[in-house]
Parts: sequence; C-alpha cells; structure tokens
Amino acid sequence: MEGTLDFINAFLKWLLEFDIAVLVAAASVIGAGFAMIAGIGPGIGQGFAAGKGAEAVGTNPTKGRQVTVVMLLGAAVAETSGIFALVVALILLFANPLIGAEVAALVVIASVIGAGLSMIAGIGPGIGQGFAAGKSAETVSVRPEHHGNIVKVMLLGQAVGQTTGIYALVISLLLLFANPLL
Amino acid sequence: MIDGESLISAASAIGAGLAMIAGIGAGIGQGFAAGKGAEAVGRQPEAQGDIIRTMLLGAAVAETTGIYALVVALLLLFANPLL
Amino acid sequence: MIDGESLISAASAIGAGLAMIAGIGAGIGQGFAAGKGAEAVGRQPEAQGDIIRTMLLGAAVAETTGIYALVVALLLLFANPLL
Amino acid sequence: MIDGESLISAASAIGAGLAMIAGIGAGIGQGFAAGKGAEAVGRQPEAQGDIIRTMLLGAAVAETTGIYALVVALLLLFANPLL
Amino acid sequence: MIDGESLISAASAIGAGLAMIAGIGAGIGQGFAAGKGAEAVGRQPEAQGDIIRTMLLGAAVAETTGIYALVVALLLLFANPLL
Amino acid sequence: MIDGESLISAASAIGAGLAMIAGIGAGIGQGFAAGKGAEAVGRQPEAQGDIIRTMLLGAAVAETTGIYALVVALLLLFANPLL
Amino acid sequence: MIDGESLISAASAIGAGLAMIAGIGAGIGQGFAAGKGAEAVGRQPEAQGDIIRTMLLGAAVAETTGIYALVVALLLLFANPLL
Amino acid sequence: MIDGESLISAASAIGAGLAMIAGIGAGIGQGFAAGKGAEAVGRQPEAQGDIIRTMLLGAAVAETTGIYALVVALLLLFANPLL
Amino acid sequence: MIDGESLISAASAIGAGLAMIAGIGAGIGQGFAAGKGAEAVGRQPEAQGDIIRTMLLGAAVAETTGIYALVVALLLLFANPLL
Amino acid sequence: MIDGESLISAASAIGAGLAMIAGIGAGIGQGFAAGKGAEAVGRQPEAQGDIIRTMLLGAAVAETTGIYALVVALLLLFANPLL
Ligand code: NA
Ligand code: NA
Ligand code: NA
Ligand code: NA
Ligand code: NA
Ligand code: NA
Ligand code: NA
Ligand code: NA
Ligand code: NA
Ligand code: NA
Repeated sequence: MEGTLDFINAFLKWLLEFDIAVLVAAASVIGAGFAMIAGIGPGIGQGFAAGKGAEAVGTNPTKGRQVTVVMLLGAAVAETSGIFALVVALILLFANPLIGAEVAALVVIASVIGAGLSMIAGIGPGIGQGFAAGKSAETVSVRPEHHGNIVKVMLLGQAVGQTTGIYALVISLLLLFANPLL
Repeated sequence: MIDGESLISAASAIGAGLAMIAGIGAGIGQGFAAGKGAEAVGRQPEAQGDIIRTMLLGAAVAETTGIYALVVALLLLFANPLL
Repeated sequence: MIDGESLISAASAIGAGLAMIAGIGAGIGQGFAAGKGAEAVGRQPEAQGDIIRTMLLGAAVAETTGIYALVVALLLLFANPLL
Repeated sequence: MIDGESLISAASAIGAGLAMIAGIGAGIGQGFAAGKGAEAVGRQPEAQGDIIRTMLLGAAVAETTGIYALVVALLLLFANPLL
Repeated sequence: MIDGESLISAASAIGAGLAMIAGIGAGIGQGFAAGKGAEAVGRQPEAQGDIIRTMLLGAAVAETTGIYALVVALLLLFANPLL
Repeated sequence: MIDGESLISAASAIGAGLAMIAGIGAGIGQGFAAGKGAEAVGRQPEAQGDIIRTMLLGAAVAETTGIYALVVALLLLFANPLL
Repeated sequence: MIDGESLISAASAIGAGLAMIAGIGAGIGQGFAAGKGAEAVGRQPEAQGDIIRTMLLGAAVAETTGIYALVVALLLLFANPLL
Repeated sequence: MIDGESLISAASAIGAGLAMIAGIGAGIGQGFAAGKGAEAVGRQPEAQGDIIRTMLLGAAVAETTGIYALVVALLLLFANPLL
Repeated sequence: MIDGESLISAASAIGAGLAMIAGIGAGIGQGFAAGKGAEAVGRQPEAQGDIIRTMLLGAAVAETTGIYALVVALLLLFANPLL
Repeated sequence: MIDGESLISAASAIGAGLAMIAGIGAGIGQGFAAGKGAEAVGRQPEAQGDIIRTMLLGAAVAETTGIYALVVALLLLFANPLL
C-alpha cells in the first residue's frame, strides 16, 4: 500500500526488478541518442563554410582551388566533435564497459546517460570551427598571398575553440571507463 | 509484465528519435550554403560551375553528421547490438 | 496491466515526435536561401533563372536530414521493427 | 488502473507536441525571407514581382518540414497506427 | 487511483505546452522582418507602402507553423481525439 | 493519495511553464527590430516617424505567438478544460 | 506520504523554472539593440537622443514576453490556481 | 519514505536550475554589445564616452530577465512559498 | 527505501548541472566580442588600448549571468537551504 | 536494494553531463573569434601580433563559463559534497 503512495520508491522498485544488464542496455541506447545530437554543430559550421567557400570561389575563380582547400581543411577540423560523439555512441552500443558490471544499477544507468548528455557540448566547437573555416576561405580568396598566415591563425583559433569539446569528452570517458561514483 | 527486451526496445525508439535531432545542423548549414550560392551565382554567373561545385562539395561535408545520426538510429531499430 | 508491446508503442510515439524536431534545420536553412535568393533576383533580374536554380538545388540538399527524420518517424509508426 | 492503450495515447499526446516544435525552423527561415524581401523591394521596387515570387517560392520550400511535423502530429492524434 | 483518462489528460497538458514552443520561430523571424522593414523604410521612405506590404506578406507566411502548433494545442485541450 | 485530478493539475503547471518558453522568439526578434530601428533613426533622423511606426507594426506581428503561448498557459491554469 | 497537493506544488516549482527560460529571448534581443545603439551613437553622436529613445522603446517591446513568463512563474508560486 | 515536503524541495532544486538557463540570453546579448562597442570605439575613439554609456545602458536593460530568473531561483531556494 | 533528504540531494545535483548551462551565453557573447575586438585592433592598431578596454568591460558585464548560475549551483552543492 | 547514496550518485552523473553542455558557448564564440582573427590577419598582416593577442585574450575570457561547468562536473564526480 505504502509503495503505491510513494510513487518514486515504487517506480525505482519496479525499475530495479529488471536485470542490471537490461537496464544498462536501455540507458545506453538513450545515451547514444543524446550523444549524436552533437552533430548539429558540424552541420551548421561546415554548411557556413560551404556557403562562404562558394561565395569566395565566385569572387576570385582563379584561386578557386586554394579557397576550396582552406574550406575543406577548416571543415575537417569542424568534424571533430561529430566524430567524438559517434565514437562515444558506438562505445555505448558495441563496447560498453559497464555492461556486465556488478555494481549499483542506478548509478550505471545514469552514468551512460550522463556520458551521452556531455557530448552535446560538441555542438559549439562544430559551429565555431566551421565559422572559422568559412571566414578563412573568404579571406584567402581576397588575399591569397597571405594564405599561410590565415590558415595558421584559423588553426590556432580552432584549437582554442575545441577545448570545451575535449572537456566534455573527458567527462564522458570518465563516466564510462573510470567512474569515481561506482 | 514487461520483460527486459521490451524495455530496451522502448528505449531504442526514444534513442533513435533523439539521434535524428542532429539533422538540424545540416539543414541550417546547407541552407546557408544554398543562399550564399544563389547570391554568388547572381553576381558572377560566368563562375556558376565553380560556385555550385564548391557549394555542393561543402554541403556534402556538412551532411556527414546527419548520416552518422541516421546510421545510429537505423542500428537501434534494425540491428540493435544490445538486444 | 501494461505489457511490453504497449511500452514499446508508447516510446515509439515519443521517438517519432523527437525525430521530427530535426525539421527545424531545413526550415531555417531554406528560409535563409529564400531570402538571399529574393535579394539576388532583385539585384540581377537577368540572372533570375540561374539564381533560382541554384537556390532550389541547395534547398533540395538541405531537405535531406528532414526527410531522414520523417522516414525514421514513419518507420516507428507504421513499420516498427522493434514491435 | 492504467492499461496499455492509455499509455500509448498519453505518449502520443506528448509525441504530437514534440513534433510541432519543428515549426521553429520555418518561422525563423520564412521571417528571414520576409525581411530580405522587404529590403529588396525597397531597393528595386521595379523588380517587386520577381522578388516576391522568389521569396514565396523559397518560403514554400521552407514550409515542408513544418508540414511533415503537422502530419505526424495529426496521425498520432487522429489515425494512430500504434493504437 | 490514477486511471487511463487522467494519464492521457495529463500528457495532453504537457503536449500542448510543448507544441507552443514552436512559436519561437515566428517570433524571431517576424522580428527580423520588422527590423529589416524599418531599415528599408528609413532608406527609401517613398517605397514605404511596397516595403510594408512585402514585410507583412512574408510575416503572414512565417506565422503558419505557429498557428499549426496552436491548433494542435487547442485540439489537445478542447477536442482531444485520444480521450 | 494521488488522484487523477491532481496528476492533471501537476501536468498543467508544467505545460504552462513549457508554453511560456515560446517567448524567446519575440524577445530575440523584437530586440533585433529595436537595434535596426535605432540604427536607422541614427542614419535618417528625418524619417524617424516612419521608421518607428514600421518597427512597432512589425514587432506587433512578432508578438502574436508569444500571446498564443500566454493564452494556452492561462487556460491551463485558470480555465483548464482537462479538469 | 505524497498527496495530490504536494505533487501539484512540486510540478509548479518546475513549471516556474521552465517559464523563466523565456528570458533568453529578451536578453539576446535587447543586447543586440544595445550593440547597434552603441554603434549608431558612435557614428552620429548628434542623433544620440533619438537613437537611445528608439533603442529603449524597442527594448521595452522586447521585454514583454519575459514579463509574461515572470507573471506565470509568480502565479505558480504565490497564487497558484491549481492548488 | 518520501514525504510531500521533500518532493516539493527536490522539484524546487530542479526548478531553480532550470530558471538560471535564462542567463544564456544576457550572456549572448551583452557580449554582442561588447563586440559592437569595441568596434565603435576603434572607429570613433573621440566618441568613446557616449559609446560606452549607450552600451552599458543597453546592457543593463538586457540584464533584467537574467535577474528575474535569479530572483525566482532564490525564492525557490530560500523563501519557497510552496513549502 | 529512499528518504526525502536523498531525493533532495539527488535533485540538487541535477539542478546544479542544469544551472551551468547558462554558461552558453557568456561563451558565445564574449567570443563574439573577442572576434570584433581582434578585427578592430587589426584596423586601428593605434586605438588598441581603448578597444581592448571596451571589449573587456563589455565582457565583464556579459559574465554576470554565468556567475549567478555558478553561485546557484554552488549553493545547491555546498550550502543547500533545502536540506 | 535502492539506497539513497545510489540515487545521489546517479543524479550526480546526469548533473555532470548536463553541466558540460555549457561548453557549446565557448565553442561557438571562440570559433567566431578564430574566423574574425584569420580574416583580420589576412587583411592587415602587419598587425598580426596585436590581432592574435587580442583574439587569444578575448578567447580566454570566453573560456571561463566552460571551466566553471567543468569544475562543477568534477566536483560532482570526485568531491561530491552531497554524498
Ligand atoms: Na575553448
Ligand atoms: Na560533417
Ligand atoms: Na541535407
Ligand atoms: Na523544406
Ligand atoms: Na510558415
Ligand atoms: Na507572430
Ligand atoms: Na514583446
Ligand atoms: Na531585459
Ligand atoms: Na550580464
Ligand atoms: Na567567460
């Protein structure tokens, strides 16, 4: 009787009647879904680079090749957080270190969901690095003679813009592989 | 009674839906490229070929994370390694 | 009593709704293309054909992730492999 | 007692609400087109017809993912294949 | 005790709230149009009529997905087909 | 004991909060209009009246989805048809 | 023991928090207006009065949906019609 | 056993966290103002005083919804009317 | 069995995480300021001191809502008034 | 068995994940700075040193809220005051 009135304990009791492997699997697929959301970032950023690249190629068709290379180089960097997210999702699905662990079920399911949520941070570097790629491609079309400096500053700035994506990856990997809460 | 497989399947349906949200990015980015491409073609119609090639190349790059998300969603639905 | 199939169906309804959110992207992106296309046509009415063709080509590319999401949602509703 | 059908119906109401969020995209995108269209008409009033036609064509393309979402929501409410 | 109808009603209240979030889109988009319209009127006051007409036409188009969402929310509240 | 009415009321409180999020749109959009309006007035002070009128007309249009959301929230709180 | 009133109060606390998220809009929009206002004042210091008046008028309009959200949150906390 | 007061307190902690998200707005908006202010000062150093005053006035206006959210969060934590 | 204090602590951990999301705003805004500052310094290196001072002053203003969120999160973790 | 400590640990794992989402901001903002920095260096190579210094100074400021979030996440994981 009391259990039905305290719906939180009742729900947790129902949940923990499942086998722990089942709970981890169910939470892992949701965590993988969250992680993939990071893909918004590279999509926006690389699309920006594509637009600025197309514009720059039109402005200076003789430097089309050089502009396209800068756009693609910058866009490749912007892909990073999409790849990180995919890797975390694939780990959750195919190489989940927490499946089979004989530990507190609640903590494990929350950890795999937390690992997925953390990866969403990758949206930021994806957008920002793509912006840098687009502006660099544009600038190279106007000042092809400064190609080297432009790319150097782009890569430096992109590296700075990556850090919060790295922090998120670290937290995610900690939750999966070196979880201090377990 | 709900068995373990059903719980994982239910969670997979939600995970697949969440993953698809990634498609927001390519939609915005490629649309931006379409707009800048159209603008550039209006300004330099003689460079139309180069402009469209660059736009499509860049848009192909911007598609990848949308594809990753689709692959993960289809895995969850059709080849779920956890089921 | 709630059985496993009902739970999967319920989660599929939510998953389908989540997937559709991807459509935000194409809406923003293609609208941007529409705006830049209109601007370009105002500036170079003689290039109208090329501008609109480029805009529509780019917009078609930007539609894909919205379509992927629709496909996943319809799968969840009508041909659910998890059920 | 809650039965399976009620759970699916409840989840469908939430799924329908989630799907409608897709409408953010067309709202932003078409509003952008409206703004660029108004600007272009101010600059080249003589090209008003072409500008508005392009704006509306592009906006129609940008509407589609909002319509997909509406269709999924109405399916969940009125012709729910999961029930 | 909670029965099935109550659960559906509760989910419908949340679904209605979620649907309204779509209104973000028209708010941003139409506000953009307002800003560009004001700018254009400042530059070409003699074209004020054409500018405002184009702005309002575009804004009307941008309103639709906000209306779809309102309709779905009102359906969930007042004519809920799931109840 | 939690009865059905309490559950619906609780969900309505959350639904009302969710609906208000729509206000993000008008806030961004009208703020954009304010910025463009201020810029335009600085450039063409003699057109101040026309600029502000256009800005306010456009901003009124951008307010609507925020009002829809407020109406849905107030309905959920004060005239809840689900209760 | 959790009774119905407690559940509604708990949901109201969450609903109030959700509603406040609407404030993102005015924050972005009015900040945009601040930036454009500062730019305009730098360019035409002699029009400073008109620029700031327009900026503040537009910002007041952009504040409304943030106020609506605050009102709904305060209703949920201090004059909750659902309790 | 979880009692009603604990449930309300728990929900209040989450509600306070949600409310703070509103701060995104002022952060973006005021940062935009900072950027435009720095740009304007670089162009017209002689108008520095007017530029910074306008930037700060506009930024103060943009802060308000962040403050509203902080007030709601502190109410939920320290003077919770629902407890 | 879970008691009330544990539930409040658990919700506080989630509330603290949610509050930190506010930091998105300052990150975007201050990054914008950094970009405009770098651009301005490139154009008017002789005004570098004034540009950087304005950029930092504006960025300090943009930091506040991120600090509010941090304070709320630390309160929830270290000086939780709900416990 | 469900104990309180497990629930708090579980919520802390989710709270840590949520907090990291703040990193979106610095990623966007610093990327913007990178783009403007590269542009400025390409246009005024003679001011490269000043441009890069300003860009990095601004980017360091934009990093802070991402660091706050990291600190809160690490606290939740390694020095959880709620446990
Ligand atoms: Na960084
Ligand atoms: Na990509
Ligand atoms: Na696409
Ligand atoms: Na479309
Ligand atoms: Na529309
Ligand atoms: Na409207
Ligand atoms: Na308003
Ligand atoms: Na304000
Ligand atoms: Na601030
Ligand atoms: Na900062």
